[in-house]
Amino acid sequence: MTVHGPGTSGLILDEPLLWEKGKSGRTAFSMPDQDVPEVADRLDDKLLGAGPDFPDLSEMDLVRHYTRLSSWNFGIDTGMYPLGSCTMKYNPKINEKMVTTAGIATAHPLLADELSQGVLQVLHELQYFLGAVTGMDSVSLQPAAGAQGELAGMLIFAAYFREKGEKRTKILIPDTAHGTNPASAALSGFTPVALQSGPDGTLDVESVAVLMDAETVGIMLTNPNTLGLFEESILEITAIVHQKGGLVYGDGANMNAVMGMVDYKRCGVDVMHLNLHKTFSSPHGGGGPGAGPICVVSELEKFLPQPHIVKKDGYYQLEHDCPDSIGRLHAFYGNFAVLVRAYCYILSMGAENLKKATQLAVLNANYVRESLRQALHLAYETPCMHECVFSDKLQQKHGVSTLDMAKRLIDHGYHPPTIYFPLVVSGAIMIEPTETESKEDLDRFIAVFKGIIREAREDGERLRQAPTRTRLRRLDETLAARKPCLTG
Amino acid sequence: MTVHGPGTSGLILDEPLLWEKGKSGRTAFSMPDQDVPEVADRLDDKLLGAGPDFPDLSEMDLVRHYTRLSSWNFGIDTGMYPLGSCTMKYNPKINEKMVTTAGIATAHPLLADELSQGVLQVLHELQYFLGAVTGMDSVSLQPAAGAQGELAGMLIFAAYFREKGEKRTKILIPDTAHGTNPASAALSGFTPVALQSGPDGTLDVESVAVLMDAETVGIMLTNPNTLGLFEESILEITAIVHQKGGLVYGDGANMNAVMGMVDYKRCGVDVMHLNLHKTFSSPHGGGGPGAGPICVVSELEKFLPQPHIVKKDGYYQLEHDCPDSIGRLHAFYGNFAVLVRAYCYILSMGAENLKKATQLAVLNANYVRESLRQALHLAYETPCMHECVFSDKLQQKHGVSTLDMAKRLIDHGYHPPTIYFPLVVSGAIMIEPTETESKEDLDRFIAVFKGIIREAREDGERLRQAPTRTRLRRLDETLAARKPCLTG
Amino acid sequence: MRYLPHTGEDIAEMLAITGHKHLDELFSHIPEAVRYQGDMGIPEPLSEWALTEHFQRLGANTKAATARAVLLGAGSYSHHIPAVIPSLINRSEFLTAYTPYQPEMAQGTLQGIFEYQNLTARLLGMEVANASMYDGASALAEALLMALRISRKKSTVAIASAIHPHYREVVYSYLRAGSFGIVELPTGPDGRTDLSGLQDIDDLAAVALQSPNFFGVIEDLEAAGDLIHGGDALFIASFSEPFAYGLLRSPGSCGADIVCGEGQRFGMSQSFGGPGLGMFACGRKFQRNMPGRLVGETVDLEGRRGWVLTLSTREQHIRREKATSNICSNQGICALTAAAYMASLGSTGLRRVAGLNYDKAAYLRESLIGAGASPLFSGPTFNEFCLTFKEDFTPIRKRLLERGIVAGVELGRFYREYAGSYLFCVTETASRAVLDEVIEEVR
Amino acid sequence: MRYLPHTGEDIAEMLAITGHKHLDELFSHIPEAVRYQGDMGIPEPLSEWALTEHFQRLGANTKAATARAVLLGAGSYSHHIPAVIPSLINRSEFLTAYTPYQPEMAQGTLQGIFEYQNLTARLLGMEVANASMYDGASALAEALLMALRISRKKSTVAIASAIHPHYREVVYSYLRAGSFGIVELPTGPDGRTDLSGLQDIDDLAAVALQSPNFFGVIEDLEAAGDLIHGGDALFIASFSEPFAYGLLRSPGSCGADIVCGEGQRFGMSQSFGGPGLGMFACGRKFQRNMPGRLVGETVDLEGRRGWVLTLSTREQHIRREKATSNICSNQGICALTAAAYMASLGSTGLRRVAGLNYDKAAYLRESLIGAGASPLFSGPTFNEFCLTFKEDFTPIRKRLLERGIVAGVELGRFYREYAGSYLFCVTETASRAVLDEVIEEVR
Ligand SMILES: Cc1ncc(COP(=O)(O)O)c(C=O)c1O
Ligand SMILES: Cc1ncc(COP(=O)(O)O)c(C=O)c1O
Repeated sequence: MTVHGPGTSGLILDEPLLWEKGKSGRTAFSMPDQDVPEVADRLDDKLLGAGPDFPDLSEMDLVRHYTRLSSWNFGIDTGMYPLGSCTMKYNPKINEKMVTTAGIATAHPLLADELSQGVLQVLHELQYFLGAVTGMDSVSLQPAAGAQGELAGMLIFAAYFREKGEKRTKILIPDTAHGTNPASAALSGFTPVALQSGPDGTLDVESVAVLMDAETVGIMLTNPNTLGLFEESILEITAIVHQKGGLVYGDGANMNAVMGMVDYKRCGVDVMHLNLHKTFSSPHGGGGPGAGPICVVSELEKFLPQPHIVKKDGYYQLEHDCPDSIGRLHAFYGNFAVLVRAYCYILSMGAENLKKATQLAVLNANYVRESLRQALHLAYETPCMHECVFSDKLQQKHGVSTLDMAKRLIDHGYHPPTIYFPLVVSGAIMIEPTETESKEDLDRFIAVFKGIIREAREDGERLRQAPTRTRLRRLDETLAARKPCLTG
Repeated sequence: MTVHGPGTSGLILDEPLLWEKGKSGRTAFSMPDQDVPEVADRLDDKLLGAGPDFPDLSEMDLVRHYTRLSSWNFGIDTGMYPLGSCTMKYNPKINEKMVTTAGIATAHPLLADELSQGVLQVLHELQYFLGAVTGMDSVSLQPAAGAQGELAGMLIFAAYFREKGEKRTKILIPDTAHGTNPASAALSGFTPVALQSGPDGTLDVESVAVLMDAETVGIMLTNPNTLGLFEESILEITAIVHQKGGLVYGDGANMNAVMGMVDYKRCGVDVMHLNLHKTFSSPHGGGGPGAGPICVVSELEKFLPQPHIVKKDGYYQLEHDCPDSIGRLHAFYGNFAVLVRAYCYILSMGAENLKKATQLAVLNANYVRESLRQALHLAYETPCMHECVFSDKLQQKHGVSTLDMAKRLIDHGYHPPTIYFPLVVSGAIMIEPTETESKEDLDRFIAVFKGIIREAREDGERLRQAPTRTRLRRLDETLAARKPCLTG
Repeated sequence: MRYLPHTGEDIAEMLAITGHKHLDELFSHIPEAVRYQGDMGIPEPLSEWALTEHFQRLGANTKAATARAVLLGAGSYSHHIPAVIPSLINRSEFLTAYTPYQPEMAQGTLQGIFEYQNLTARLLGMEVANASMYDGASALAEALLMALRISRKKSTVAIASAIHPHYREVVYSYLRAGSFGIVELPTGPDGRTDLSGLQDIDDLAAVALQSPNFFGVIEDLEAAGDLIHGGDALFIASFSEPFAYGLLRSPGSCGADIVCGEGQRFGMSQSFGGPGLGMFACGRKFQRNMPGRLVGETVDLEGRRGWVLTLSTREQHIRREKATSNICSNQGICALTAAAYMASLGSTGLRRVAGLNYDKAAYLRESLIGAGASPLFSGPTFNEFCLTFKEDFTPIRKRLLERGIVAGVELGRFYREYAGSYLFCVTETASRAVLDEVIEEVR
Repeated sequence: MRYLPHTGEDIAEMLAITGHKHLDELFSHIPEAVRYQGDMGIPEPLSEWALTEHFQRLGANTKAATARAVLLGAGSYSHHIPAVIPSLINRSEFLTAYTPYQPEMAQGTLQGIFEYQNLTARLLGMEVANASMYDGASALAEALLMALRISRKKSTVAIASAIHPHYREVVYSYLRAGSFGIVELPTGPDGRTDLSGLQDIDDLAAVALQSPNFFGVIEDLEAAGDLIHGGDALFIASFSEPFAYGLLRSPGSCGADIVCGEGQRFGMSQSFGGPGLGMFACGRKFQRNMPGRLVGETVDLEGRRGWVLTLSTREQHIRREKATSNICSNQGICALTAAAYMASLGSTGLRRVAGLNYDKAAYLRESLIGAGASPLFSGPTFNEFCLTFKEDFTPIRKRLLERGIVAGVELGRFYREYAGSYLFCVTETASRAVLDEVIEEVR
């Protein structure tokens, strides 16, 4: 018996590009009154332009355009989105409402502190909450995404060694690390040194001991790592790094696996970032905005980006004058509205539910792991946390690849898992269900996936042709890169 | 060359019924605090029930359920919706925002007038605006839809003759009338007498003169009528009715055709209703709520539903004590939030744009009429107003019906026109584009419709099989009626 | 104007096709004598921004808005609405669709309404429900008309005087045209309807009760049903607060033949009383007598389950003057909202919220009685109750209003005999702090 | 908890499959020494209703909210946002999607971003634009790094001191790690950047100007471009107020090589400064040096037009430490919003709104000068300008604040040399009535 996912096909409307629509003279914008005299010669001809050639649309044109485009998209609200390393959990609607609160949405960033107490309170309390969740001492909310958090961390590393007068240039980064890690390290002037993960997918204490030297600022690791495995030797590793005078950076993108379970300070982490658009339920918006707050031990607090947000005498303040700070990373205070959503999430959950979310996220991943391990090759036997990694090893002989299976999942109405990442697993299939998926939905997903694996044996062509239910079939990525057409 | 409409097919997700989902113990509702003692024995066992057996869902379950259901639907925002007699124009988003304004959305209907000045102002001003648009003297906003407006009108007719001490029982209603007209008349105790429309689709003065007698309360007509034609003899007709002591009811559902162009009082109309969910851009919500305000000449004002909304000494008031009123039709003051949207629309448009909307609505209908009249049989040569009526006369010989063409339009991404109404045109196809469709969109629709007509000749089966792009094919309406299953 | 897409060029090209010289010529066949004279005297267009400012002022002038608590029910109740509900139901595919005449393009609306019918039937303990009526008041009027249709030869109905006074007014408006008799049943000292006079009424087609009734008192529906059926009349149960059925036995399980009432509390804002939602249910044997639209299950050409509007031969589209009702547009999106809301609660949630309503109302009621007020009626209540005060309550009410608390509706406005007594309502939205303020002020 | 679907039964069944006795056992391999101790010290969960009340208080404590007018720009501008924009962009298919890694499921996002790239290129007069950077400040930093990459052997950049001070701070943070030289170019008495010292700078990879600059003064970009290119450096144009380009010549038409700036004003709320939108554009010849994501056109298996993320070999996913930037998540939905906003304006609307900004700002500027203030700079301005007052402006500013009008940023906070002068901003959202109140107070 074949189990079908929810995917089927139905009426969808095509829609041209914006500039293939419209007619000059229309506008969808409601014009405010011209209640002051119109200046005749506004500017010198040398400065005056003709204005851009934008399409002129009616409001109805605009509405249909985006309504139709949206129907070609798939979000968490549409269905299961088990994209590994991305923590695609439910994004609560109440948070979307809270960000529009008058005063929250309308605050100008340069108003005096006494006019901004409400928004400053949000930031100050969120700093506290994130410190509490991670176990770290101090927090800056400024980084606009995980990668900018990493950059902040690396700049803090640099500042720390500059202050100490040490010239170190290398940094250890595991081969399983997300690409932003080496990129951020490089941007900060460090040379990444690749650390090979062991046969069980985790780091080997020995190799850290060998590579960690006086020229090395420390290590940048992800725990749980991007294979969804907990680095069990974390204490030994951080001890070595510290012993050799280095610092430990923790990529906290996978925090969803350990809220209330692991204390990063006790792990020996000195600096870490969080991805609020993952663990803390802020929607990813088809590519952002995110928020990548950075948490440090007290020793490094003074290096945090400025301004610092502090509370003195019951009064929230922006402290601009932080002489040791690595400086500013954002024109103002980061992606404020994203921070507000995370703040709402934490307030709605409370400590107990955050921990529960972690337990269920790990339960869901283990459940999928156990349920699919006969059918798919499991990359590592190490107990998994919030996600599990398979590969297409068993399907290769049928000429079916990870990509084919992923595309076939689309036809069944599921967003594919993360594929071909991390690079250390060839043909990786990384599934992160998150805690907001119910057992019934997981059971159906598992059954469908098994059906696809059966299909791989019996009718591989069907998979290689997938998806067939989408408005467009597989897209030619090679052509796009060979002859880039970026603006039409 | 075949012209394709925007319709195509793509990924759509299936979704079971609510009670086929969920698991006991879940809830998507955020529970308020139990800040008072829980009463142990709340009620006598005789009164206490077990509570209904509702499905228990998580918030994510609920979100996906309705998100998926919505993707099986088609609204004005999705595409063209030329449903005749329904005035499916663009529903402005700003109006949706205005109804949520604090105070507007939260007003309790029984608060004292002095606490309700803002909401009463909306109602009072809207009464004035609708009077101004129609030319009528007084307005009540209470009727919850067009049909309830008709009922209100018929009850006023009855009250008027009761006061005059005349016992009249019949009412003239053209055969083209919307079904609600005879139904409302009957509900009010009158016996409808069918008036045949003439060969040009409009009423014949003579037949009114013959039928209008001392037993007849008057006439209930729609102008422009449901064929989209203006009753050019309106003055003669209303004169006869008045001469014979009768009253004239005007069904104003087609007001979109004549804003700023026709004065209903000058037409001799005594009572009329408007459909705010048509002419005044309030969204139809997949079946309501609407609003069917009723407008009368001053002589009949005292009969309007109570409470009346008046302004005295700059102060808005509800007048409850209206001894001649037909009474109350709604628990409170009608579909207030719908009224608010219409009010916003009128304020956004102003007199000039309302008139312009009418002109363009009529232009659009005439344009479609002229463009399709070679290909489809035009029911009447009489100049049309906001909609035009064709039939399947020319297609019958190919075994293709109005229904088949309508269903084929779906495949192309258009909502079909109104079909098989009015009943006087066999196989009627009634197209009302409304003013918010652009020329480009009309051109494409026309070209697609012509293509379908070509197909009717060349490949009728294709039409009889349509739609094929929708999630479900044609549905068996006979089965549904024969073995009604209304709750699953 | 941003809603009107036509450019001057478009208009010129289109007029060339239609054969008119200018836009006005499209109207040349309209007799001069009926032409609109002058302009319409409507203010100049407001921009989106001016409109928003105008609404801010209107909202602020509705002082209800700034109240901290409105302890008022009487047919309109304050209940929490989860943010998911509007965010889902306002999806434009639902909101901007017409009545689902083309089922292949409207399965979302249709399944949604079908689910509404089912959940409504479950809530009320009935076999079938329709797709909605305008509101609780007209639903009751239509229920009485339906009962009169079913009972054919009988032409009298009895309605409890404890039914919401506005609902009764609407009943009078709707029934006036037919030559029907309407008898009002008195209220006993327990606040329940006194049915002792029933057997003296001849020609009785139906009896309508509301529970909880206007005074908040829970009627003994089962006993009433036995009595009514004993007299061979149909039993109509009305309601204005469906949350009560989270705790109470359903009217259906008490033998009601038709159940109807107001569903606005299931996810719609109070909005000065409208739109509401007329919920309407009955037994399967009466389904062809029902007013209003119905969605039914069927299959498509390939045998897949789907939904359509059905039994439309009852309706005015086809039956015209012989229709079971004149209703056409109903409260579609409100029904969809109510279904989503019922599903958001689930059995578990509805039970708990209903319990909370009970407990909070009991807290205020008992405390005010402790502070010297007396209950007007002795019968059991849910979240509304009537009290009489030793001294005039008006100044206390005024002081509370100054503190942003609106407490109680004076009954004299509706029942002269109960003038000076007040009807209070406490739902889950009232915090204990507010209740304590009221108690403090009364003490 | 309504976000967590697992019932006790579910958990038990699942643990049976995974082979664990209880939930904690799933974590048994985590060393004791790193376990979290105690609970997390986060408050008890707030219900939706308590959270809403909390936010009402927070909003009210942000007195900015109740201001009638904020005549403040300095990098964050108040512009009208049509109601259509959030209602479209908040559609969950856009909002709750991840980065479009699976193009067949994300054509909505992809076409939307492609359109954004195109409209951005049109606005700025450039050939290509990327899918977004975090904000205007980091976009400038990345532009300078890109210019340094392109110019390879050169390691000095010059930036105008009239560039937003915060943007310059971010540049310093980003460039600190490399051993680059940064020279600041002075501001002349006309408020424009004084480029006369350019030729004395060796090793110059790029020069960055902002126009209108922080003082609101419109730079002579064309002349600057000629000079900069004459020195064989790349010309980077930055901006914080894209509305200006409704009136001004685009930076591209003035010869800029890279244009970058802040796009929040295109449809996003000010939200205490974030999220913003880093707009970033350059010539086609530099596209492979660009940081950030790119959406490109392609075809599907059947030859139909579609979109994918492309040129990702520049990015960290593949290039890791050799990537053109570390940026991964960007400002996706903000870019989509900006595209919708640009389209809502159209050429016609942008021109008119830009004109209105100019006229309103000119009205206040000229009136205040008429009332005795003097312009700090002589150069032309758009919707921001700097004034110096004869007497201390502080008390006037305070009185205006009491009336709900926030007027002007004191410049000493950013430039010691201009202490006591103020930067004002007037957009289309300021009514004449408010402007007249300001003028009255100054007079
Ligand atoms: C492990 C890990 N680190 C860092 C990042 C980068 O975060 P962002 O995309 O917010 O810059 C990601 C995001 O994909 C990640 O999964
Ligand atoms: C001409 C006409 N009259 C009356 C009505 C009834 O209006 P409603 O559906 O609002 O009751 C309609 C609606 O379809 C109509 O088209």
